[in-house]
Amino acid sequence: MPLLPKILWSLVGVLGALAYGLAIGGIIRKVMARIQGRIGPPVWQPYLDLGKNLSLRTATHHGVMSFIAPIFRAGGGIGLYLLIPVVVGVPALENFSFSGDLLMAMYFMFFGSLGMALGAAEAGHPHSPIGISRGLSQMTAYELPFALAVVALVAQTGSFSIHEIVAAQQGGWLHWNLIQNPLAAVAAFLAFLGMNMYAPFNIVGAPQEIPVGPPTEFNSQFLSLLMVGRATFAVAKMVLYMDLFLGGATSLPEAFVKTFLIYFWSVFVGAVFPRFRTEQAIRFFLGWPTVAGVAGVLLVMLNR
Amino acid sequence: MKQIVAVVALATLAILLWQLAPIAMPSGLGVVAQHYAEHGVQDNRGANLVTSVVVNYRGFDTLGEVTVLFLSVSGAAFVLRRRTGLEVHEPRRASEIVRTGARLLFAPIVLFGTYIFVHGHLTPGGGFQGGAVVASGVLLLLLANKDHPLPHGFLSWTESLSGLGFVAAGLAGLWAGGSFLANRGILPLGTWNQLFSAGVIPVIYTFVGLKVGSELATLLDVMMHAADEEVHQ
Amino acid sequence: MMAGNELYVGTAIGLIVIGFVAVLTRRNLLKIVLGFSIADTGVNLLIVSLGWLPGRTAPIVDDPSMFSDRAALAVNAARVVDPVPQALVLTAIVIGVGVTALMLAYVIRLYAVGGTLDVRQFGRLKW
Amino acid sequence: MVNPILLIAVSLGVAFLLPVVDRLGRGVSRTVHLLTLAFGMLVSFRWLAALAAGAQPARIITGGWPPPLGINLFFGPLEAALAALAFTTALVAALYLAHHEQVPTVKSLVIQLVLVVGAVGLIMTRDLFNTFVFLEITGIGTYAILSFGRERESLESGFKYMALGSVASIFILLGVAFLYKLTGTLNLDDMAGRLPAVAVAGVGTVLLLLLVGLMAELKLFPLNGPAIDIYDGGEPGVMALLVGTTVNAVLFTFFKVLSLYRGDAWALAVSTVGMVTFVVANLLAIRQTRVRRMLGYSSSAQLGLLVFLLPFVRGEVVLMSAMALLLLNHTLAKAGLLWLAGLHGGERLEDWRGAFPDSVALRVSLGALILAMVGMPPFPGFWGKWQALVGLARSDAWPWIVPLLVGSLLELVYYFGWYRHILEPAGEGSRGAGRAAFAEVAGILLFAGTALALGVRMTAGIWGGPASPALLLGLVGLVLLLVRAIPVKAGAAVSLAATAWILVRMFLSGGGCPLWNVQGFFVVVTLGGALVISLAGLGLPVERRSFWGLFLILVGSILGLITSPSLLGFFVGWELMTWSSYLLVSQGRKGTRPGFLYMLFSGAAGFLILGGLMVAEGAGVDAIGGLVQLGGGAALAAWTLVAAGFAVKVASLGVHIWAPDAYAESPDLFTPFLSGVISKIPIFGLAVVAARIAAPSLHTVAGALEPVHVLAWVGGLTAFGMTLLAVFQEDAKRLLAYSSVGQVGYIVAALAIMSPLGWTAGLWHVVNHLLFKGLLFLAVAGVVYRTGTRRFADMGGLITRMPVSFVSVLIGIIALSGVPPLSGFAGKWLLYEALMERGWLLLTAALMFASVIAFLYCFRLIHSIFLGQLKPEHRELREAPPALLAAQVLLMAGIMVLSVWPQALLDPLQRLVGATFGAAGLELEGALTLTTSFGYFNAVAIMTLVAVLFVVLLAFLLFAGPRSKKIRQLDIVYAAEVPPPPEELHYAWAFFKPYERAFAPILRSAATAFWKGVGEVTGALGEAGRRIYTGDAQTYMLYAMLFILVLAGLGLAG
Repeated sequence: MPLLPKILWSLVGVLGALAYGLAIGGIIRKVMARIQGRIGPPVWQPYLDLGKNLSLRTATHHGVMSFIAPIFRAGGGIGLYLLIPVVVGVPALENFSFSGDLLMAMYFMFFGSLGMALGAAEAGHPHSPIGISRGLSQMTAYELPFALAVVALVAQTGSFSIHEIVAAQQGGWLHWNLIQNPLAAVAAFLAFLGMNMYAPFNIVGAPQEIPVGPPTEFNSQFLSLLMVGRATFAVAKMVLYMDLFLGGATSLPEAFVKTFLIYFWSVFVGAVFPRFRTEQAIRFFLGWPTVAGVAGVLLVMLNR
Repeated sequence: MKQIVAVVALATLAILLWQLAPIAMPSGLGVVAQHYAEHGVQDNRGANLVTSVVVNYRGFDTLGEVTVLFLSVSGAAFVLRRRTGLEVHEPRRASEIVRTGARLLFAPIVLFGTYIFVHGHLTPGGGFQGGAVVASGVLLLLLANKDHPLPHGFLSWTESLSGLGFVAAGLAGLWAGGSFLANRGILPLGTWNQLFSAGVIPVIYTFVGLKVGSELATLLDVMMHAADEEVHQ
Repeated sequence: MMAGNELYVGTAIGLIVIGFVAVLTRRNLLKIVLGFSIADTGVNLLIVSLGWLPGRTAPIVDDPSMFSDRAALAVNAARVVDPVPQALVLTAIVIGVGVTALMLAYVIRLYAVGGTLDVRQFGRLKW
Repeated sequence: MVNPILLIAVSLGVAFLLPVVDRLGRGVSRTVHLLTLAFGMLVSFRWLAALAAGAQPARIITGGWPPPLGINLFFGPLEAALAALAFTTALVAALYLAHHEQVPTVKSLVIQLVLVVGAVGLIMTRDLFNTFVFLEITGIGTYAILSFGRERESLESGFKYMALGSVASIFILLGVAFLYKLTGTLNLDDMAGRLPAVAVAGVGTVLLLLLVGLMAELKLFPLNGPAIDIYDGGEPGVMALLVGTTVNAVLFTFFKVLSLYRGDAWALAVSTVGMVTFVVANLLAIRQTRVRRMLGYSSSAQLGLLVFLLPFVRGEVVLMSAMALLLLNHTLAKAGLLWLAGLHGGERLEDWRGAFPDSVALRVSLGALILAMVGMPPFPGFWGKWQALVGLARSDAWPWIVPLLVGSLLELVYYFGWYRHILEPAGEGSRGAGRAAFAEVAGILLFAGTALALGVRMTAGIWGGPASPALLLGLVGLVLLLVRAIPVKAGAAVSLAATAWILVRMFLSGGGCPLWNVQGFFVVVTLGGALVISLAGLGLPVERRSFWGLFLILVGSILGLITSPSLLGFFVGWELMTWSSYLLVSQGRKGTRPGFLYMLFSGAAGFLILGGLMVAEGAGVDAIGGLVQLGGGAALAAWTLVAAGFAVKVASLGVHIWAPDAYAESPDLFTPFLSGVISKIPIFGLAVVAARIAAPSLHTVAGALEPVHVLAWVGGLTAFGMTLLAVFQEDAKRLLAYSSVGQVGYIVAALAIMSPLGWTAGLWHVVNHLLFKGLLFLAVAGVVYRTGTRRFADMGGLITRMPVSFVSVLIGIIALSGVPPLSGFAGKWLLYEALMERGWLLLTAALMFASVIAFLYCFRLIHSIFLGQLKPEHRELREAPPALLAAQVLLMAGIMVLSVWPQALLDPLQRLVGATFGAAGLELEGALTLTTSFGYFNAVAIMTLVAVLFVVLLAFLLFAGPRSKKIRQLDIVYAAEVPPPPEELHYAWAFFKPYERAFAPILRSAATAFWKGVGEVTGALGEAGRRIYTGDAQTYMLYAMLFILVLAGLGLAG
């Protein structure tokens, strides 16, 4: 597929992902509210927020970092999305996944976190570094089971290429890695909880502990860019999980369903669990999820 | 405790050494000794084989021996160069008779010593023995009178020159006889049992005698006056 | 009548050990020095006794007839004891004297600086 | 040619004459004395030259009778050399002593002269009883001259020495007499010929008496008490004289007499006593606090080593030259150190802090002599030790190598424990040479100079003449070191020019890109690093004058190490690198203690490697290329030892404790080099030496490589552990230090994969790490230089003051953490691909985890220094010096090139790896996408993607929405209230507390505690052992008695 249409298509893809991401965000808030017996904001609230931010009359910043942070954040989200094939086999939706494999995707994730961290730190309020410290700590913790799961999958597929991994799972849900290597899947999906930073792992952004921080330090287009980043990032992650464990997607609807399920797994958990303190979270991830991951890897080694 | 260990150890050592007794038992002459015994006289024209061995065959040892004595005397003087910390207590002055007697005896003793080292190649004795006798004369003087004046200049000159003489004789051997301390071609070997025989041996032995005598004398002097204030070198 | 020179050897060893006993157990520096000269004497006696041959005389050719011809010399050689040990002992004695002299000088100075002759008072440098 | 007998005769004659000559005045007698010694020196040197040119040795008879009738002497090369050494030492010693005499008397001249005569006689004579006589002469001379120093101490120790000596001479005399009785001769050679024929009970006892007597004269363990005491109590100048004259002579005598001892039992006994002396004396010296006594222990040990070698030299297992070199080395070094000790006068180790601040020559000499003493190259002792070890390795005596190396390590401990104080910055109470007369220092300079000159010559012999860049740099460095006039900045310039020149010459000279082979690759890395440091050096001042000299020596030695084809050449470079880097580390403000630790571990690593090389030598391999031929057990043993050594040197987990302090405390300008280049040299070793050894099983990726798997895990765990520890540091440099060690862990793991891809990954990371870690360290150096602190808590908000440094750090951490699009990612990518190829899954996951943890400290670094609140006292801070920034820009450029166009480095690496493995393992598909069997990535595409995103989003920020305006940091939240002072708002202490709570301190304590324990145990042993030297004369003599009995009990009496 020639470059120019590809670019256009992926632009469309990004916008779609953004819309989808925002929508999901709205849905989550609604669901949460209902579970907690509130009415909650309307589902399209995120769109309104975005619009509001963009239409503010004044915009302030703290210098270089205030620019770099949102750029890194949004860039990380969008870039990650662009590196993952949404629907394998449909070139239009495979984005630029041929310029890098799974490893590339994994490391691109950090791009966003790094941006967030830098931006918050620049704000110069002591509380935001605390938030970052917690966020990074937690990130490293869930990265271990995730890494183990990825290693397991890659080993059994024999490739880092997401296409290969998806291809290997074709031919019925029984071939999904979810079934093929349940242990790895367990590890990965537990890690996913951490990635999404919903309860019980939401101390990072915990509003009442940290009244300040990116959400308040940034405003107008800066904040909106952060929102864009968050939304696209969420979608990208879901797609990635879908490709890794749920056999990817052969059509857009399928993709929607699968990703939605993946996402809601973390929502449901978040709805029923209280919040962990950071070291508790760390201990958790280094506990059973890691064990599961190691077991998954050993499983693969034995099968070879 | 240490004492006991020491005694036990030494007892064991004694046993160890006693096992050497069989080796020590008489058993003829060794090869070298055999040669000395047979050709010693011809080689050096000296009646006293021991002297031939001491001064000629193993003359190099003897040079070393002289050096040792010289060194230990210098060493003693060096160690005693400091004179602090010793209180001088005058011994009771010896009686007139003793002092006179000592002065009287001094000359014959020196004479006797000289005789001994001059005849070293003929009769038992030699440089060291003679020198010791001479020194005993000096000792007698000093015992009789601690402050008896000694000719330091004379002594040190004798000391140095006699030592030098020994070395010179050795070098003469090297020059004339082809090897250091050789007893060839310097002086005629002469005839057996004459005073003037055996080549340089009596000469060397005379040097030795003088050197030993003067050195021991110096040694006695140094020790006697270890506490005195004036430093003489 | 003794077969060999056990007497001399025994005495020599005895002297050596006695000397060592003094050296190792007496505290008085002077006695230690004496111990050394006793031991030296023992060694010297031993050396001389090594050269001793039963029924032979001192290695001095005092009889003109002996000097007449080579045969006589051989005979003479069979009459004398080994001259070498005697030569060695001469050297050894002188060396002994030298060492003793030096030791005494040391003792004099040690007494001067330490005010005592007790060897144990002079062990300050250790470890 | 002058008859050598004159050496004795003339000196003796003069000695006899001196007392009367003295009547003409002390000046005259001194002159005569010196002239005599000069004469002796001249004659023996001329003989030495003639003999070297192939002249016949002199066989001298005395009394006109050939042996065995008369006493005969022999004057061959060894004799000539020893005589020359003796006369030289005596000459310079006389010059020195002339200035240290309280009560001047001619006697001391006489004694000195006769002492030399005795030594020379002892060396030349071939007659047993004559040997005894000369032994006594040297003995009495020694006793006499010992009373030279401070009276009480010298007399005390002297008397003990004399007492033991007398016991010894009694034993010797008994032995000699009985041997005469047994063989009927006194001539040594004649006796050696006749003795075997003698079959009488008790021969053993006789020989034992003689042996113990000589051992007591040599003061071997346990009879070395008095010997150590006289070092303590005697005048150092006198000890120097003795070391050069009598000690060597007695040792040589021992060597000659050994010809009487047939049979392995004797050889074993001698070697054992020698080795025990070596190890024990070194052990006991560890806790010694008084310098001169320590030197005494050291002498005893060295003597033990030589005695240990004697039987092997006799058995022609070990080359005579090995012994000669060791002996020469010991004489030069020990005598020199003693003179220095006398000049300085410091009693205890602490008195030596910053010694001789007023004299470059003396400081350098001091250092050189200490290094010579512990057998470091280029000094003669090193070559001697090497030859000896090779000899042992090639015989069945190889097990002896172990105690030998252990003893050497102990030696390292106390000598560098001393040197540590010397390297302290000069301050209150650090003594200098003051107004020392030239005569006093002449000996020091002569001996140190000789040692150095010999060393340089031998090194040149290995590294191919002064034309070789290695030696060239070394010499330039030496000049910089010695010439005080050269200003420090000039040093930086010189270093810059030199490195640049060599680098350019490399690329211009034919043979294609230097990067195409491993050697060339590492040479470029080294020179590149040196270049950057030198450039930065133009901006950043260094504490000490000697920095650049040492730096060039260091770089030179690394080049030599890399380029040398022989194992010896490699190890020479290795040790040179060790000590030069040690000296540079110690130049930090609080650098001496970490330096000490650094030296110890590096030394240990060195000895492990040496052990491995010796296994190879034992198998007859002496070229690095030849290592391939090693097989079976030898290969495994050699590989394990060498790899272990390198593992220590890269501070693997468990032995890492030396690294953080060494990195953190060494000069800010040196740390980048330490982390960027020096830590890569073990990697080079691994790549060349270790890999070659494993070569047989190199291509077959099979179970044969299991040791490699272990190594990989060592690397992996190191990476993990160090990264984790880095997270909790509160000190910028320490953080980077831990990080460096961790990064090198990745490289080790990568190389251990032993696959083309693995090596590509490892070598890529070598370059990458050099770039970004150099960048980070330099940036931090700039910050430290400006703020004067390294603690995070004292920094913050510097982004506004030092923007360029900030960008450096930003680029640096992105490259480090492996976030695309910068070069770090390519490294990570290659590594994981390789690991997966190899099938080491868990290791892969572990490393992924580690690399994520790295984020924590990366953020910590940039946040605590540059973000957050600016300290009031830093409001006026200026940006780092331009030259420093220039260096950083250079490195950033490098990173950018690698990021956009990885092929630039990957292409050469392909050839390189291909040459080693025969396969590339990495396809450069269409020169754009890198493809492995597992995955692919296209650096260009990614870079474009990111760039586009960046531009688009930036545009969005600028033009979408209202035009934004800058506001002060605290203007938002605190709009309604007075904000607390910024320093309270800067959150930079205990940053990752939760993490620490979750799982930190395990690593930190365990290793440290363990090594602390090892140190304490060793020290305690040394402390306890020393107690046997009660200081009591009679006890010492008792030991002699017991010693002989024990040996007899062991059946030597036969």
